[in-house]
Amino acid sequence: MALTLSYFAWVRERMGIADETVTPPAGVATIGDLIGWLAERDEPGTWAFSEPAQIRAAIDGRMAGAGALLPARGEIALFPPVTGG
Amino acid sequence: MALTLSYFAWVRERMGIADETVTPPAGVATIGDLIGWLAERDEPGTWAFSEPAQIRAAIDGRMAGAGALLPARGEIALFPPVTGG
Amino acid sequence: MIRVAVGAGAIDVAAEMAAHHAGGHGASASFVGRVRGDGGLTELFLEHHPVLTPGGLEQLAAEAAARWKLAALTLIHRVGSMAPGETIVLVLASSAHRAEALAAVEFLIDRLKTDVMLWKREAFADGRVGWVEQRDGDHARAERWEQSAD
Amino acid sequence: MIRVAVGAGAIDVAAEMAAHHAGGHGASASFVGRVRGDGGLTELFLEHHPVLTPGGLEQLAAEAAARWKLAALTLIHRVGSMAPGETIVLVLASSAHRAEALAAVEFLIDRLKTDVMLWKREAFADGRVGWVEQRDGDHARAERWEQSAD
Repeated sequence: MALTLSYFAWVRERMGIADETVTPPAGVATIGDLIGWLAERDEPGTWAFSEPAQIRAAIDGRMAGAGALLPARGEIALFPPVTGG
Repeated sequence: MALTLSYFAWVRERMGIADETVTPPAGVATIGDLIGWLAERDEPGTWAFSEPAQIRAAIDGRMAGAGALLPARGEIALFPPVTGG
Repeated sequence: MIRVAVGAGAIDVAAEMAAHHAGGHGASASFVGRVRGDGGLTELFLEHHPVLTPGGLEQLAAEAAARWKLAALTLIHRVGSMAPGETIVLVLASSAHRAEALAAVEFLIDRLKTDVMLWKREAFADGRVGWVEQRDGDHARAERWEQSAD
Repeated sequence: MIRVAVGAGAIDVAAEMAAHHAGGHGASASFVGRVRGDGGLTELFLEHHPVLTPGGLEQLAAEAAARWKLAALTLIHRVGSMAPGETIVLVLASSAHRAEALAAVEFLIDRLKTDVMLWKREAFADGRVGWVEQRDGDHARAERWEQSAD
């Protein structure tokens, strides 16, 4: 499983990077699992992802809930609720 | 009682004039009386005013119902329902 | 800053917009109404009352300004003879936030249809000429503003 | 005729209006949103997603076009760094009759606030910088469109 993660707004600022390619460990099957893994992986991850309720996600351009299954490969966007317009 | 009557839209067209000065006979006290008198006065009046429900009125620039009392002098505008905008 | 005008000359929409928008307000909403050439219409004539028509527009503008917090309001109505595609009415409202500007524009255009002394006469290519009758739908829309607080 | 654009360059409101209005449609409604300098704001930065932001705007435009009979629709959003008074968003909708154009503009600006991938960061004269949090009011306005048939 090789996923491109892209971060936006304060998630990007807290992570210190705009995107990265990761191979999550076995057992990380859903968006919720991915967020939990990132929150425990390192300090920026803890800062960005310790409140999962504040995080929205999209898989290959489509909004996805915490229970959505991760694809074998693709782009996962992680970001706070939108405030545009 | 010397009133200036002004007509608009199809009321003006049916009357054949845009305005006139009249002295209605005794007993013509309200807007409704005035419309009734005009409807009986001559042929253009009958054509313009035989359906009083289609007529709106303003006394000196203020909308007035059929029961409104006529002033001793002033301008009475008579017209169909508005269709502007 | 309220601007109300009634006249027989063409409405310069771009110039009015530029003047209104120069304020740089947070939110600006607009409505432009034009003559439609439906059914072979060749001329729209809009009859007005020299005193009551401008007075009615000014009263509507004041009512909108009392109802919503508006930074600027422009209300321009053309009268007389117009061809299809020409602008009949222009409404511009600006406020700090969008809800006020949008509501004011909708209120003004709805109430214009029922509250201001204007009468439409249509002429068609086949020679028919007639005064437009009041539409029930216009009254239903205008009356919404009586019932709701905004 | 649907035009959707997202970019970092200034929005030329007058040129967009002129192009949209050239159709001479019966009714044209618009909304212009600008950066407010409230509380000493000096810069608004709008972050976007290179794919999801334009995609979301195109989807909203298509939804409006399916919902109302529109002759033309223009939806332009600026992204990146902006100063107070600059235009963030422009919505133009035209139709034969006023109700459709007005409703489409209001729908689009309401839904833009909640459905499109955009994030606002504000910078103030006193040095404070922060990401704007989602407002409950925006969701309440956007959800009105779920409940009503128009």
